Amino acid sequence: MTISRRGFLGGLAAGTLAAGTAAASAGVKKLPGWPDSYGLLHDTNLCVGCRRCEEACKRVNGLPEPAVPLGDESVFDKMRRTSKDDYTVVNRYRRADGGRPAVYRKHQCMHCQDPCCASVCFVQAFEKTPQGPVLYHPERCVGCRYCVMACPYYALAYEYEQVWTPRVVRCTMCYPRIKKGQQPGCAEACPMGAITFGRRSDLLKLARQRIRKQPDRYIDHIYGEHEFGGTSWLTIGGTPFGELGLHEGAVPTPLPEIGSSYLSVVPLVITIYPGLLAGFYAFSRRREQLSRKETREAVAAALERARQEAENKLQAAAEKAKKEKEKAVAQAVKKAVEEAKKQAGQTGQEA
Amino acid sequence: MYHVLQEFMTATKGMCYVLSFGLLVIFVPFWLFLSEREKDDTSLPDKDEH
Amino acid sequence: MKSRGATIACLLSPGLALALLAGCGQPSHGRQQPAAVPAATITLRLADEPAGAQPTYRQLERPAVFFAHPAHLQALGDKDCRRCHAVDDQGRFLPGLKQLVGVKGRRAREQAYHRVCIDCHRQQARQKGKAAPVLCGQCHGAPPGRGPAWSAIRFDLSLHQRHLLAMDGKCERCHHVYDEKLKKLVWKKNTESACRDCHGRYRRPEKTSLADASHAACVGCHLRRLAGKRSAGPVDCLGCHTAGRRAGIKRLEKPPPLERGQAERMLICQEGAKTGAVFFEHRNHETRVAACHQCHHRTMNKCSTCHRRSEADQGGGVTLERAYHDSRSAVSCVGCHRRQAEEGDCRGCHFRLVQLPAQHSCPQCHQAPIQPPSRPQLAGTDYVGVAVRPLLGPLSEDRQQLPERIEIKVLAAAYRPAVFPHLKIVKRLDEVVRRSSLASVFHGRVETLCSGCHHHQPLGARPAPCRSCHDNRGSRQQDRPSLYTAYHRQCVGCHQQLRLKQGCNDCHRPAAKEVSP
Amino acid sequence: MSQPATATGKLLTPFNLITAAILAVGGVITVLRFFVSGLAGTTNLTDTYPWGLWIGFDVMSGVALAAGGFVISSAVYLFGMKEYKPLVRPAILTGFLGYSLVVVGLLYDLGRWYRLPYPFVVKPGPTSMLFEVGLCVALYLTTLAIEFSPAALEWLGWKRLRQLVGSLTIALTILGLILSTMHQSSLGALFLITPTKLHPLWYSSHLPVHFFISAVAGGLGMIIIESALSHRVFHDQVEISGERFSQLTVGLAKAAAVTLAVYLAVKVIGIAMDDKWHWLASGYGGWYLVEMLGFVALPCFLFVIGYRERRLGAIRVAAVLTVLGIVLNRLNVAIFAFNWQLPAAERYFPSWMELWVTVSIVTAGVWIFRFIVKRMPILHEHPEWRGQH
Repeated sequence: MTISRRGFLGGLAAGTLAAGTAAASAGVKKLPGWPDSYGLLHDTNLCVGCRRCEEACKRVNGLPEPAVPLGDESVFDKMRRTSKDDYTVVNRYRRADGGRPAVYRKHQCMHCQDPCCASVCFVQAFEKTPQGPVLYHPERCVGCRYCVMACPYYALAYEYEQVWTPRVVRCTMCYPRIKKGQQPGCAEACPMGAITFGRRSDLLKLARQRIRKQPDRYIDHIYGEHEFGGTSWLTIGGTPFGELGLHEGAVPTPLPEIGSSYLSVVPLVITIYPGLLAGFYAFSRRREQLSRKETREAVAAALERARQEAENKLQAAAEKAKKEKEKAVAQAVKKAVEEAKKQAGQTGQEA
Repeated sequence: MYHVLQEFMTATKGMCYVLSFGLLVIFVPFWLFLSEREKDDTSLPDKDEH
Repeated sequence: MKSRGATIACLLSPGLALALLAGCGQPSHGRQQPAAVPAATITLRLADEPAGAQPTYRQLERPAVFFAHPAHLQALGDKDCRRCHAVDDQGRFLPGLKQLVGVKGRRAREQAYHRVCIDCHRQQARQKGKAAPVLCGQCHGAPPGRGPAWSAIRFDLSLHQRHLLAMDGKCERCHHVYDEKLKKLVWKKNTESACRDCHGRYRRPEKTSLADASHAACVGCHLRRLAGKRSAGPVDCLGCHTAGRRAGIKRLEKPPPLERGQAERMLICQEGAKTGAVFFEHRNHETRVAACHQCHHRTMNKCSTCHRRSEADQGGGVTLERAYHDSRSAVSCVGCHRRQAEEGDCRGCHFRLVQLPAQHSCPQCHQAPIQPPSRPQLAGTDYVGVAVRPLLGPLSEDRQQLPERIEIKVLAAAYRPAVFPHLKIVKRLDEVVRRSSLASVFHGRVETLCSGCHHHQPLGARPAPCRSCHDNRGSRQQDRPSLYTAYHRQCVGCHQQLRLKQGCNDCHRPAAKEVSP
Repeated sequence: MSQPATATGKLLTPFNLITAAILAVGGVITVLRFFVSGLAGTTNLTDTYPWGLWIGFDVMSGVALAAGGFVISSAVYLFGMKEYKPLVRPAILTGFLGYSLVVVGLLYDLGRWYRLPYPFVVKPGPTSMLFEVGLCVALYLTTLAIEFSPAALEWLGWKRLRQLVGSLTIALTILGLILSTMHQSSLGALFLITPTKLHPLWYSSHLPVHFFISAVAGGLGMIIIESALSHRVFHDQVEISGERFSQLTVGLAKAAAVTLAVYLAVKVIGIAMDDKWHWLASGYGGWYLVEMLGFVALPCFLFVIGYRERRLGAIRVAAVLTVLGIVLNRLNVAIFAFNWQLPAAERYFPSWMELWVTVSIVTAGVWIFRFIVKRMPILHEHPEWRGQH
């Protein structure tokens, strides 16, 4: 094998690049959502605010009669939201003025393609079914209401007055009826045909067809096709969606992705911290040990020094004593000699 | 050069770089001010005493 | 001392940094939607920039200044326009700062603006102690202030007539063309045109912009008249450019048509045309439009001067056929007619009829022979020989045999049959159509009244029942509603457009209870 | 041991009477909440505001203020700042009680509180930030319990077990730091999914970081307050001298000053990152500035002054401001700046019963703290275990 060094390095670089692109494509891939899922299309140009859908919804779901009877215009004086007794509400967003009729929009759970409620539930009580509806499993719901908090459409409601078994309640897209091959209650009841039920892909085509046919009356945008990853309920019409209480210009990224990017850091913390902190601990412990050793040595040295000094002192004292003793002896000797001399002298004089 | 700098400053993220370095620089006098009197102060707790 | 300095530095530094950032950075509202500029606020631009564009010049530098005119008038405290503006030797008012008249080039204009504004501001500050802005960010990027919204003034027939009367019928007081030989502006009779036909949006070396030209002429004349103690139009921004003040301008009830040597009637025909030529009642249209340029949108010439049979450049790529027939254009025949059909009572049917012109309406205009006479412009006498187009005839006796009321039983389970007052509605439609001459012409055949509801059928044929297309399920693929939906869309849709009753019980009465005591 | 005698002897103090009254009414509300009228009868929660005071204060603020435990124990055991050892046990006790009461508060708030363990035993939802919070809080509560157990074991005199737990200290401290980092940030991350509902000034993709850093500051503030109070109230228990105690407080002030400065800087970066300067000029901007200047910058400044000049008064005021600031921040995120676009009529304000329950829970915490401190070696070292972990 004779590979020039340059060739080898080049191959290596190409390999890394290829691996890099493969990794990148793995990272940016997105699941397309359930292909045959159902959805509903609400055409605000056709909606006349008759609230038959509300009535049908209540009938189908066994909810109490509407608080304000149908046909009473005063219901539109203030914006309503979904609640435990209303899984869907029709609001008026623009009054009739001049030649333009009023604009209404039906609101309910949007049945997101990538639902926030499902992603934030810590017991997975929400489930996006392949048929499209987002289902709720009350049998394991703990009642933290994070789902209600997270829903960007304010679509979820809670049974606060239930003492023991409160549930999160919302539009079910009439899942039981869909399974039986029926339309959702609201779609069936709508006298204006403003609500169309069908496969989401077909509804998108239908919506485009209407927009193409009457470009003057429709804004060229299907709300819910891409917003926050898309929803099963789609909305079209001639009024800017921001005026209809929808998030105009919403990003096409599902909101749950923000959470998942954050949660990806969690394993990192678990893996990095112990080593890092153990390191810090070892460091501070080592420092402590070192300082302790230094102290010990210093003490030993001091002791030694003290001992030495004491010894020196002792020795000096001993020497001094010795010297003094010698001195004393010498003096004594000297004295004795002198004494002897003196005595001898005296004796010599006497003699 | 002037325009390059201007373009950098106009971009939000570019501004953030400048801002974070600015904050870093501000931190230095903050720290010095905070620990200015530590040297001539002996009342702080000592390390090896317990 | 040192510590105090450090304290101050420490406390101030974040604040200073923030202040610097706020002062240097582009103000963030500049990056948002451009705020609506009130009428009395002038966006100072250095060169000709599209008015709708974001008011920044050279993307990275500072946004253009919103100049609040009333605030400056108030601050200066005098009403002499000449303090800032110049009037030329012909008495024309020169818009913009007088110090900038004739200053060319961005850089030079920028410097001139800065010199004039800042000098004056400094002077004001010195003399009167007023807080006049002198820092960059105080003018550049400051919000445009509040006030009524700006809108263009439309010089409509009424206003034109009032000016004409004030000028003693002398067109030359305003209208002019440039004579190449004489090298000056002269008036030529019957060449009068709208200002905008020559004066474009932007200043050009040989021509002032529309804004400059109109301000020079209009404001200059108003000022002169005021000086001569004569009645005059507004001289301030708001007088012309706010809807509220314009509403106060006196209007003539029926301004007479303008005379410019145009034919009263004309025959519109083309060489080699395959459809019949069109008799066009020009005079009839003159008083129905706000001004000439509602149709003559670029020049006062006839359509075929610019628009040709093939896509020639001078017509903006719009062929003559499309110039007449484009239903989405505001200046084409069909487009204008269609807009009329979407107003008022016509909406009830026409909001749904998206494919205009309907085929049966072609002969309503194209009724002259295909081979036109040699002269395209007809004298009044020639015109008489041509067949008069049919207007809507009276509802004949057999039409009276129309069903008077129809009972609809789709919701028989929940409601009693809904009663549809068929004849009453037909009579109402007839009345509405007859009230408008335009509608009378295009609803020339009585059957057209029926096609608002009985759609997608040949005109005049006996209407097929709704049920024959609209079954109980409808078709999602073809977007064809079910019978139930079709009835509601048809009835409620019209009621909605006409603001008629739309409640369920207005048409339906609930089914009778089984037992009533 | 003369405590039982004194405890029974002084049962009818004003403090005892008032707190007992609070707790009695709290008990009645508890019965109402759990058995009679549910959440609807006791709270002002709506479908628009599914989280109220019990989450905003009891849980979110509670967790943030109980952060002192992990801050001090890591400082002492991992980073070798042994001089702060006298503060470890009170801080751990505060943390342990704090977290226990968080769980109690959470029980009040949960619609089906009896299913609290479901996320761990029935169907875990790992995509949820709340799952992460729940798991970490559960584990951290266990960790705190073990970290706290030496005091109880010394009191009980169970030497073998005490020895065993003592040997786990370092591991427990590391675990505590990991878990705290994660769930303190995850509490902020709870709101990452509500960019459409939370005011832009408070919403940031850095929310987890903001929450973590502010929790450290809040924990430090809480230690300062709690140790100052303990020192005054339980002076018979305290071992270290007054001078030494002030030295420790001053040391904490430095840490708090730096933490708050960093927090402020990170907040500024958060504003700059998404170019939200112009929001500062709005009404909410004013409120934001009140929070940032009054409850972050001002305490930071006071901490700096307190540290430099050795002024305990300034430090304590700063600590109170810091703690209030953290509470304010959590309430802002959870309540005041949440649903900011909605009209005033749809906004939430807690009912008196919610407030009462919150006050009762805090009162109960104080009682338990007092009970434990009076009996176990918290503020002083047990003579037999002097100098040990």
